[in-house]
Amino acid sequence: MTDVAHAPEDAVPVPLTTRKDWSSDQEVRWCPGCGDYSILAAVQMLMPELGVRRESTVFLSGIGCAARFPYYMNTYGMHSIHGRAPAIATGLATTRPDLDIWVVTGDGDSLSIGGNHLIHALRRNVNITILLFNNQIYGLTKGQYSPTSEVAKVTKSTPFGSLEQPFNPLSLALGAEAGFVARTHDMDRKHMMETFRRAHAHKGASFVEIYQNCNVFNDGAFEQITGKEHRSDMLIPLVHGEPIRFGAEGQRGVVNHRDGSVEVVEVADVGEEALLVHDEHRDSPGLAFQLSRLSRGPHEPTPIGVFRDVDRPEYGSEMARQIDEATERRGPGDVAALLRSGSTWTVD
Amino acid sequence: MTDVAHAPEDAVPVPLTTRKDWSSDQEVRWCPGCGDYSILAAVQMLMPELGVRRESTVFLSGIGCAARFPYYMNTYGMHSIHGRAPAIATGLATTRPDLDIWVVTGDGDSLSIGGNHLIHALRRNVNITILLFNNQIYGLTKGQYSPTSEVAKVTKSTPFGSLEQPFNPLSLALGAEAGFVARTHDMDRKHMMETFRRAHAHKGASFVEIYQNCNVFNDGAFEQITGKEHRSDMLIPLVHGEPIRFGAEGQRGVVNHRDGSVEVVEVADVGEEALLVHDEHRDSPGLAFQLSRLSRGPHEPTPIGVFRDVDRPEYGSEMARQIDEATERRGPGDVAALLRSGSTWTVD
Amino acid sequence: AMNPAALKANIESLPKGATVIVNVDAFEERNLNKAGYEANPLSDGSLSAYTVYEVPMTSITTEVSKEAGVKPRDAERSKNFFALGLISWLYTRPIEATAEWIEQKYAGKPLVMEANLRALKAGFHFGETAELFESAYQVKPAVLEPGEYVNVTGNTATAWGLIAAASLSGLPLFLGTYPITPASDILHELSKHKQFGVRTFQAEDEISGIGAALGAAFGGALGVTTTSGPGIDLKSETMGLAVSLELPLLIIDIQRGGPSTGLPTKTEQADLLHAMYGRHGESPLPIVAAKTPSHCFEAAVEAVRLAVKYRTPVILLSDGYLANGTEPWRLPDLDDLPAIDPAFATEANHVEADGTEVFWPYIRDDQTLARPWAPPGVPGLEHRIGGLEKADGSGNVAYDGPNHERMTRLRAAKIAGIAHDIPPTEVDDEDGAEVLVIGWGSTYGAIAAGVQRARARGYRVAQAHLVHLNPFPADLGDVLARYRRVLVPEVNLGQLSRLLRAEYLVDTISFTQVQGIPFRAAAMEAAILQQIDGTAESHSREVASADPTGKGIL
Amino acid sequence: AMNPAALKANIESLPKGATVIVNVDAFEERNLNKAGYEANPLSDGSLSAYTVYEVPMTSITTEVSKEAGVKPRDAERSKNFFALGLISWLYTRPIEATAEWIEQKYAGKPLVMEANLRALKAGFHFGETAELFESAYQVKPAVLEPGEYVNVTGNTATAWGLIAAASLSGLPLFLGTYPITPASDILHELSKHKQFGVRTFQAEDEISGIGAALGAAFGGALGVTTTSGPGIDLKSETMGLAVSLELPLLIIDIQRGGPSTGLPTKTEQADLLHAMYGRHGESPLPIVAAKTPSHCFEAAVEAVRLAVKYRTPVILLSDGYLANGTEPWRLPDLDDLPAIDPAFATEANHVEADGTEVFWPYIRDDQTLARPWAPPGVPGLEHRIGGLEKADGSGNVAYDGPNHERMTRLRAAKIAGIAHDIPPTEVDDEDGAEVLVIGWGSTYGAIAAGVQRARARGYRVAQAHLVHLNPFPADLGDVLARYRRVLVPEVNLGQLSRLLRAEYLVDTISFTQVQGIPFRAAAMEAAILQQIDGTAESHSREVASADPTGKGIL
Ligand SMILES: Cc1ncc(C[n+]2csc(CCOP(=O)(O)OP(=O)(O)O)c2C)c(N)n1
Ligand SMILES: Cc1ncc(C[n+]2csc(CCOP(=O)(O)OP(=O)(O)O)c2C)c(N)n1
Ligand code: SF4
Ligand code: SF4
Ligand SMILES: [Mg+2]
Ligand SMILES: [Mg+2]
Repeated sequence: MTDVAHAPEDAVPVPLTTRKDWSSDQEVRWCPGCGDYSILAAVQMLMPELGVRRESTVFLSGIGCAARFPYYMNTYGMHSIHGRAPAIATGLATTRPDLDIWVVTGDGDSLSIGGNHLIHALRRNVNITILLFNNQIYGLTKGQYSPTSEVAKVTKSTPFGSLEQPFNPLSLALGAEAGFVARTHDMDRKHMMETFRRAHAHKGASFVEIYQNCNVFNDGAFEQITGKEHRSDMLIPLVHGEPIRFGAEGQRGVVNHRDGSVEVVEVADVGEEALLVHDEHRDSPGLAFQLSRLSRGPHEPTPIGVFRDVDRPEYGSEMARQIDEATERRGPGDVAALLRSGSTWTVD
Repeated sequence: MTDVAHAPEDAVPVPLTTRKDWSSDQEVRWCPGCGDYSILAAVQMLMPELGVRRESTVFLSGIGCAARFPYYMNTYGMHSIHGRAPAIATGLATTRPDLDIWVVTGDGDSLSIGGNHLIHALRRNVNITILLFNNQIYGLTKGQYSPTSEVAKVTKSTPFGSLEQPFNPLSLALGAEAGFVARTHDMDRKHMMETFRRAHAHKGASFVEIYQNCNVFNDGAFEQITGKEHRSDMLIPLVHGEPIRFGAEGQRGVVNHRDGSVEVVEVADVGEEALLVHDEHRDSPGLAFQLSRLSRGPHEPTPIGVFRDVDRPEYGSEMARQIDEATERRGPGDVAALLRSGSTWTVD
Repeated sequence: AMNPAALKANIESLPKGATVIVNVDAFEERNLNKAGYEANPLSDGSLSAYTVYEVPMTSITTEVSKEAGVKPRDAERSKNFFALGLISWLYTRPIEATAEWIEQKYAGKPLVMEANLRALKAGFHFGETAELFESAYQVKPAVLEPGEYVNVTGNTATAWGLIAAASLSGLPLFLGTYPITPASDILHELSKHKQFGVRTFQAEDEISGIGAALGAAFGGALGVTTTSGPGIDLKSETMGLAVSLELPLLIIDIQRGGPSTGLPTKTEQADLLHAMYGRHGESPLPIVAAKTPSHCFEAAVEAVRLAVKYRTPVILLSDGYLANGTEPWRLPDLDDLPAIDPAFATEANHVEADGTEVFWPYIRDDQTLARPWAPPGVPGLEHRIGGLEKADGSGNVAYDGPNHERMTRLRAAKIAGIAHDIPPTEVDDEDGAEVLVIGWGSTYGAIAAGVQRARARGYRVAQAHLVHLNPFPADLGDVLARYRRVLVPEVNLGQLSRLLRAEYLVDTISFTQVQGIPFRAAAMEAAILQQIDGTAESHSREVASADPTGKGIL
Repeated sequence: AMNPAALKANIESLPKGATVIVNVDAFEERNLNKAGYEANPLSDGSLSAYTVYEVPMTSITTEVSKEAGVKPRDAERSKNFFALGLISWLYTRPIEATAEWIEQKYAGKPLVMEANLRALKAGFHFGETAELFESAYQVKPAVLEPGEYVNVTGNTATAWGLIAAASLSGLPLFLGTYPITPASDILHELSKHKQFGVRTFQAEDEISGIGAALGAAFGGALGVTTTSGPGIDLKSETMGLAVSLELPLLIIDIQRGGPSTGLPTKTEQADLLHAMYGRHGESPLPIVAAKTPSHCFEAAVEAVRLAVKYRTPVILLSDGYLANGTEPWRLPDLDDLPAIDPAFATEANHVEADGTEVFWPYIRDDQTLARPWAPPGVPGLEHRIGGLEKADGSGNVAYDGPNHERMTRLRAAKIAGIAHDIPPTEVDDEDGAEVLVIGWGSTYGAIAAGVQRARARGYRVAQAHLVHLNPFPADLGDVLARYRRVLVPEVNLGQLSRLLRAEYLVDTISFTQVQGIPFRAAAMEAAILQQIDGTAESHSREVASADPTGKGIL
């Protein structure tokens, strides 16, 4: 009775599928040109490659433009309430370890109202894959600034400019003990697919920030770094075990100084061997955090790829283990015995 | 009309006070031996030294043992609801820049239910001083584990041991863009007073974690590092501009390796000049974050003191500035004119 | 769909309150100057008389055309179909017919056809995706009394009412809120008027929004929070704290279709019972409801008056239909607005046994039962308050039962007493009517129209429309008793009706419809006539819900 | 105050249900073995028959004595005064008298006196600080039917009821909750029984607790959440989602004194109207209430039965008085418990126009109007659901008004229909009674006692106690109509009374008391007699609240 037992995994081999099999019959309703389309395409094209089953795949979301995602996937899905998807996913993942659970959320959904559920899901290392569509704006509600909007942003709710230091989603996730943290963007399908593949492969909570263009309320927010002509100079690809360098000829790189500061340098000035070597598996999140601070916004050279990928005990399996051990030790539960576990007496 | 104008600051000079003046007439009801007593004493003894007024001082709290704090201070105060004190404080601080606002909270109050309000208050840099009494347990509700409890903790709600990776409150605060972050403990009144003094002096949101002993439900949680006989070996005092070293003879220290890792070493092995020099004012929180990861729990050498102290625009003043500028430019608001700001027409 | 030039040219000829769809993409400096605008009309308030939808048409339609593979030049053309799609959404018309027409018309140019079709759909979906609110309110300007008029939406009138109330009371206005359709525009409007000392705080969620507003109230500001739908649920706990703290606080709920996310872009009146009872424990508070877009101004001022005078949270109910609807509003004479006196505490109010003078935060005014409001800053009035039960008078934490009972009844009595501080029920009755039609909120116009039609047929029908829903006017019981039949039309399943039945044991007849729009005059008239002819004796005493499965209503 | 030895020695002689204060500090291995215990009796459940308070007496009193500066040896002595202080708190007795006595008795030994005084206070304050729940429930074991008995608290019975319901339905039990007095013990109890496959999730807050429970329900588990006071407010939004998703979910509210933090350690019945209406929009759900500690078992099973059968969230109301009170419980025959069939969907249920078979998540059972429950894992049943309004049948997002109205009435009809699936009103009436006393929840014992007393005086009085509060039993209207007077005693300001008045237009008489404790039999009797002598014609039709300021009740 510990698990709902109608997932036929072992029975039939996983059928071969195509993108079409993963697309629902619902008309996609995002604005034409919205970055969400390319993310949807990347996910739908990745699915057949993952060797997973539609019936064992669930997409959960809160509320927002991004959160409409589940309606477009031909899997099980829930479009829930604003900010709460990680909490709902925690209950599902804990009772259904057999499922593949994806949480799709926006910067407002997961960092504004849902911030607490997000950091706790990461801390607990619940077995879910979180895709955060960061367009640095509230799209669905017609363009108010969000917790990732740059300071002094003029929006419907801040005609005189916003006053708040934005969150750096990766720094926040790392500060919340996240085991898998990565970043990608909606202009590069290959990179998205690869990043999602890695996130899906990680057991436990995986967190992926996706720079996503809202061409209606915050057009071009990431253009300076994701635009085709800027990428080589503005995106720093992180590769495990490799010195961190970028630029058309890999002429620039990243170093870690003795004083604990991390900086972008010309490789020529410091020499290749001085470069910081990326290590996804470092037990301490310190290095990943340093890298998350390298760029102060999408106008400076910005690292993308997997920042951190460390294994920790996964919440749901741990709970299952405790149940198995208890059952082992005491035998399966017996209600009649439970009622008599206290001291009973008889009246006749 | 922009501010409530009955704070007599300019009028009378600040009267000299003693601890007694800051103590309310309410009987203190914490368990005998609770660490909260010494924190209360430290605060009440510090107040007269700060040269502030009782009538301009407010203590706000949520719910919990720690949260009873305001009842014992002879100032304005509110014992609100669980986890929401930072939100309530944000409204007060934004409308009353003339006040000194302290938020007293517990590890459950601020990191469990109140986590989202905490990180947003830090990000916005609201002008409040947050004292987090971290006893790694839910005291008021009789001893369930908290978000800072160590893994595998056996409590009323986890008879088989807890499964969750705890938050590191300092890492979380730093990941949330906090400008002032410090740690102290309930066994050292002098260090508490000095740390609170610094937190109070900082303009914007100040975050102080206080290791606090709950002698009823989690006794001795910090004994291994705060116990008189262990301190010199287990506490690493952070001093701005000084190499980070500790131990009875300062024989141990902290270094930052080229690969971006930070480590405790024997000074003899590396030489004094190799030691990491503490810098509270570093613009990037990277260094402070690395230091927050040095110890994995109160059983390893643990840094205390001010980790980070960086000035950023403070939320309330910024809002006041926008109001002043608007008033400057448009003149003070005129309701009659406002109603006619649209296109009006007359019927006669 | 207008660019600056078009706007400039046509705006005068448009009837006030008309819906204007603006292509924001076209509103850069250059075009503005070309059109002869100094300030941007979208932000300088000069369009406040209209329901303006700002839409980035160029960018979207170019996108669409790109996808369809047509030349940029043709893209221009598609814009109008985008607009058409958007309008279809706003007035909930299907787009299939239009689509067919396009297919025939452009059969020759497949690319252009494709582009136009996509543009049409894009416009329709944009309304949904960007939560544009449907079917705005329009009252045919009846004969207007002489005076100066302006067209306002309910949300604008609400925002202006808050600014007016702040200036009447001399309190700084603080709005703590989180965006949500259809309430966001109050935030947008207030954030424009900083010269009034207005502080708008876009919080991380609804709980923080009301929490901050309460904190501001503790500090002596006029604390306000606005929300809708799911947002009001999240404010319950903090409302309860405000009830216990007895601090002035205004909660504005712009109702929308529920439950849950429901129908975010359609109107409903289904939060009344939630407003009455949606907090744990005995947690009473006053409820005020606006009845027309312009009435939102007056309702906001009244809600603030009660909050400040009685030191209590007050819920102001509006809805999406009022919020986005416009009507001509005869500007009030500001001198006619009620005085609002914060009457902050200034001195000790109690003498201890030993003769020392102290301040007790829970000593009440004999008349209003309100407690003193003592924001920080005044020496000698330092005090601590909280959500635990407080001793009557001293306000110290108190656990004893009798005190709890006294405080519970005092809190209830304070709110109930407001009945004597509000106007008696206004009944529009040509004497002799046997049927009273009583409603609340945005159904005012529809009910009035229905009543007029019935009267036009020579029937005698009385109408009353409640603005105060808790407490009810002191005379309401007597009023209801005067009629043989009491018909209660609501856009919910009969919430006011339940309150009236419980309070006055009157066998009200609940007439309900829940379709995201107000009643149509004809339906209202029919329901009224049915009562007069006495043909409505259904056991459930409910009209329009005979069939339990509801299938009947289709 | 007992150590292991004392416990071992005395436990047998204690009446079941007695309150036992245990010095946990004394329960280390060593002492246990000395006393001849293998397992720790505090954790092996062998004390479940008693209300056990575990208190770290030694540590605290040594602290106290240290502060007072007395020798450790004397400290021992102070322990008893600590216990005395604690007991004074538990039974809300003042400690002043005791304090004076100590001062006289130990006048000679100032240090010891000081230590004892501090111990006394420490004990008293500990009760408050650690939120120990006051005045436990005791029913004098009347004549007990033959059978096997155990003493249970309401919270234990609730936890066991959930485990039983899980096994009846074959569903894995998932509890998502956040600790709060007096609900936490359900979490504590359930977390002990993992061998039943029980998953307990201590969430970061109440919203996460219910969210996780709903997620588990979506996955095919029995999702449960428990809370009290402010916690129930926070669950409103997610309950609304569950109403819209139409998934089984159990919300257990252990009521405590409100509003706000209120009186966390005292009981109250003031969440009934909140349970009924505490969600935005039209959001109906069934409400079940337990009436005695042992009845919590049956009530939990019934609530689960309704949730699973009707695919709906259900609120189970208990309160602090039941939760912490114990009574002898005749163990039920498990075969008498109702069958609970999840009846998961297994196949397509609709044929498209083109003949393809598909699964529609919102096709309803004609009889129950319940929709299919299709947890992930079944090929072909993939579907998406959400909080937006859904098209009747297909469950796709639908914005049109008529569909919204149909769905709104369908959701209401589904819950209303439950009236025919629950037992008729149980009335205890020696025929001819003119007065009916009707209540709900933990007042059952007190009302019964009052009715007995009145009958003992020869009066004819009928009693009914409601377990189903929404919907009411189908026959309730007729039952009420049979009596001249209907008295409704409640530990709130008259919440059930309001529901009965609105539903049946019966002029109920509300008898209320809000002192954190249940009624006393004498008070109940007096209220009843007053009705019979017909002396209660107060306009307000309310007893015990004549004086609006409530001052009268002192
Ligand atoms: C409880 C609640 N509060 C507020 C809203 C209104 N709302 C819906 S989505 C949203 C934010 C959308 O921004 P984001 O999460 O970044 O998603 P995006 O639309 O940008 O993809 C808001 C404020 C809501 N639906 N529910
Ligand atoms: C909304 C709400 N949920 C839960 C509670 C119960 N509660 C009160 S304090 C607390 C946690 C206390 O732990 P902490 O914040 O660490 O404070 P401590 O008692 O340890 O000082 C809980 C769960 C409450 N009062 N309100
Ligand atoms: S509003 Fe922005 S985020 Fe939303 S669908 Fe349109 S373009 Fe995409
Ligand atoms: S329970 Fe713990 S934290 Fe609370 S007062 Fe007692 S010792 Fe202090
Ligand atoms: Mg966004
Ligand atoms: Mg704690």
